[in-house]
Amino acid sequence: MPPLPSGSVGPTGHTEHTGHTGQSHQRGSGHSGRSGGSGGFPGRGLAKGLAVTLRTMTRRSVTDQYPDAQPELPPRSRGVIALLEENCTVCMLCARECPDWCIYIDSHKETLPAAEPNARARTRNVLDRFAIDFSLCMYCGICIEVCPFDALFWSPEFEYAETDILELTHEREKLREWMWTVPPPPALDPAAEEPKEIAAARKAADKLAAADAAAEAAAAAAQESAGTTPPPGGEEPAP
Amino acid sequence: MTAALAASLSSQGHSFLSPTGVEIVFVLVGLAVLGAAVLTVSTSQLVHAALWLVVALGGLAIEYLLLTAEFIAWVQVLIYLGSVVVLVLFGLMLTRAPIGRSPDADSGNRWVALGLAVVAAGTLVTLVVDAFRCTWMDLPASGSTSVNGSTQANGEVLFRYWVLPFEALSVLLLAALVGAIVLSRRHREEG
Amino acid sequence: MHLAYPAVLAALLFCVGLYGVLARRNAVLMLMSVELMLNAVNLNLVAFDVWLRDTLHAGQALTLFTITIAAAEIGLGLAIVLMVFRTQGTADIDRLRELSEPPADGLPPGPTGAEAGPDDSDTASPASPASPASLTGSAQGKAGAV
Amino acid sequence: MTTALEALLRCVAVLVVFLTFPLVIGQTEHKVMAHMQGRLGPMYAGGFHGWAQLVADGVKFAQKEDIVPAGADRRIFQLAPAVALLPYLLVLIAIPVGPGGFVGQALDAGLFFVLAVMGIGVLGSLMAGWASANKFSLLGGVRSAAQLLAYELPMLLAAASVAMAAGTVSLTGILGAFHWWWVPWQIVGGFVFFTSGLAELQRPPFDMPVADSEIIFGAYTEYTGLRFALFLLSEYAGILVLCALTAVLFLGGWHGPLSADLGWLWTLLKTFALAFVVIWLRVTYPRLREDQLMRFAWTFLIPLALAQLALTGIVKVVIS
Repeated sequence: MPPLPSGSVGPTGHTEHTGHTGQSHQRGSGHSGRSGGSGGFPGRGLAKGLAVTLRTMTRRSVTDQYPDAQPELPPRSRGVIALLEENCTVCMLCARECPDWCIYIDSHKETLPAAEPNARARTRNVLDRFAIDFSLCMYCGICIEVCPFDALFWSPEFEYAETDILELTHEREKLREWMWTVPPPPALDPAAEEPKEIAAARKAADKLAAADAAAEAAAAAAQESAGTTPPPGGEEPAP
Repeated sequence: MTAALAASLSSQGHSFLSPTGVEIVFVLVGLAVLGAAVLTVSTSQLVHAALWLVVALGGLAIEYLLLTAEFIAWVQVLIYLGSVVVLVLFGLMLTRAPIGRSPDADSGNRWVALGLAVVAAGTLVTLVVDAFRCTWMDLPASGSTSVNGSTQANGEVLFRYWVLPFEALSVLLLAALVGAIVLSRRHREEG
Repeated sequence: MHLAYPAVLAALLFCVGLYGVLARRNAVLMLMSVELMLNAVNLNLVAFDVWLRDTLHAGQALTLFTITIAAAEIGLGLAIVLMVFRTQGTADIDRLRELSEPPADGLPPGPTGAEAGPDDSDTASPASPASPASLTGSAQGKAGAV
Repeated sequence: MTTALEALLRCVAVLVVFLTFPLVIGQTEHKVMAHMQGRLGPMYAGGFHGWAQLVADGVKFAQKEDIVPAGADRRIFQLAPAVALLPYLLVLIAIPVGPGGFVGQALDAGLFFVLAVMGIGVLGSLMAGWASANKFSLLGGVRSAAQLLAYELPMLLAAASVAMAAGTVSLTGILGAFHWWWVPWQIVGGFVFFTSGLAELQRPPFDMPVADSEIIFGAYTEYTGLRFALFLLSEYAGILVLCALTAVLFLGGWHGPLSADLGWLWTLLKTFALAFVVIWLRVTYPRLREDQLMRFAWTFLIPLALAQLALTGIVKVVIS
């Protein structure tokens, strides 16, 4: 929303109006038009109102001619929900959390042959159908919040009107296509603290480095003290 | 009868049988006025009666124009069509005039009234025709500013010779205004 | 123009108005008929003024006065009619009989009194659902007091 | 023959003005109102800034079904738009545009004629309100009748003040007697005339008879299609007539620099400036309440008009 000066003037003019009619109502005098305003000459409030409208007329209007000019959407617009299929593990959290049950997921299990001769064969869920009924969806965004694997995203795309309400149930191909319209996450505020993931990774790396340094120092010390075997704790435990 | 009348009048300069253009228009508008008036008093749909009254009064304004009384004609339009009929319609709506016929618009003595009206009409028309059948009035050429019905002529006469009645009239209007206000006020306090 | 035309038109119009005043029962319609009669008079005044070429324009001045008075009359008349309608629930002239004289033989008029005329009682009682019973009671009281 | 031809020509000219100028005012209202509210208004119809929007609206209205409600009084319901519209056409005939007979028909009692005929227009909304068989329509009709009766008086008094100053009720005569200092002299009368004219046209902020928040659209609630369009047209024709009359009576009509050649331009300019003011007032002010509306007429405008009349009389006596 561009800053609109008239928007800040309008409410004052308006409140003056209502206060003004209230005043005339109290006094029971019908010249609501003339006497009024807060002090000054009679009809000052009326003149002010005229000035406001006239000033607004001389300013550029704020209307976007939409089909001709695309609107400039704010970065976190909730247009439509896009699906990054590759990340989906069919955990069904989104479908379960959805307040109006508008997400339909079908899947089947697939058995992967064992990677190693001794291991067991692994099973894995394969997505058959992922559909969102946008005639039911209320754009609360809970599914996006709960998705543990970052498979759902807000896309700013909003021009997906259909002529039949049944066609508003969009299948995964369409949802995958919308993925291309998802903007990259906005840059962080310079003063913001680090994202949790990066902070965790950094902490892990620091620990690793510290452990490495400690191990190295220990190894050096051991070598110096003529011990040939490294200490058993030299293997770095995963954080 | 008509032939005898025409024969008796043919000696005069102006015959009923060769009417002037103004006369023809006058008679046609007069017929319209009369028809509208009859509908006004005979229709059983109340609002239609008021609207027929509009036609009748508007036709009369045209008659005044034909008689070169221009000022009167516009006053007629202003007062009658603009105010009186609006008031009447207002009154009809406030007294809940229904759409469609209201069967009790006419009272039981309508046949007596009809007879009386016909007798009166017969008498009056006979009398008037008998008295004025040879009378010819010259209408001044309209368009000139000094015709007798112009605003200027009326204004001069009104404020030069008829000032006292005029003032009396203003007092009467004031009385009517006060009366109407009192009538409607007292009711509001009661109810 | 022959004077007969406006004169005859005025006479006929007056009689139409006369019929309306006598035959109508709704007060507003009666007022309208009175307007017709007044207009007939106006037409006569204007026509005779034009005929006589009156230097004082008495006819036209009087027409103006008549129109003004007609406006005042309709204003007052409607105020009265509206007030009557609000208090009595009807604008029907035939039903507004509260101030009528008691019947000639001196008996107090009751609901059974056929002296007031057969058609009054049968028009008044069924056709006035809006007028409450207290109204007729007060009417009787007034008539009795008279 | 030539006079008949000329009369015909004048009538056609008046008709053309009657059919086009209200559209111009309507389009101006679309645009001015939009910009005063920070919008753009119609932009597509006709290509350039939506200039043909009202033409498109007309086509739309013509396509709509003409509905008469079942319980309505058919004949009167259908007649009402014409009754509302025709008076303004008649009034336009008498309004002088430029010097030297630049008028449809110069009338001796022009001012009288104009005010008288304008008063008939309300019959249209009364008929519409009653015949629609709809309580909102009936309320709207009754309201517009009350409003007209209340505002007719100050309007006539203000007009009488000008007639008194000029010593004539002919519109061309009034313009002939005009001097520039009449504008400050009659300014109060002009204000009263314009304001009560607005109220008679039921324009905001005096639009209680069509207050959509209370009675939907007043007397016009049941109308559709072309008949509704006629009511709208009569409103805009009314604006045109009111503005032209105010310009002629109180702002000197064709008077201005180069008035001998460009008098008509001055009249049009003043008329459209006033039409702009009409739109401006509509955008700016909220609707008055019904009782405020009546009180405004009776306790403010009428005394003001009477004071103007007295002032006019005094000045007239002093300068003569």
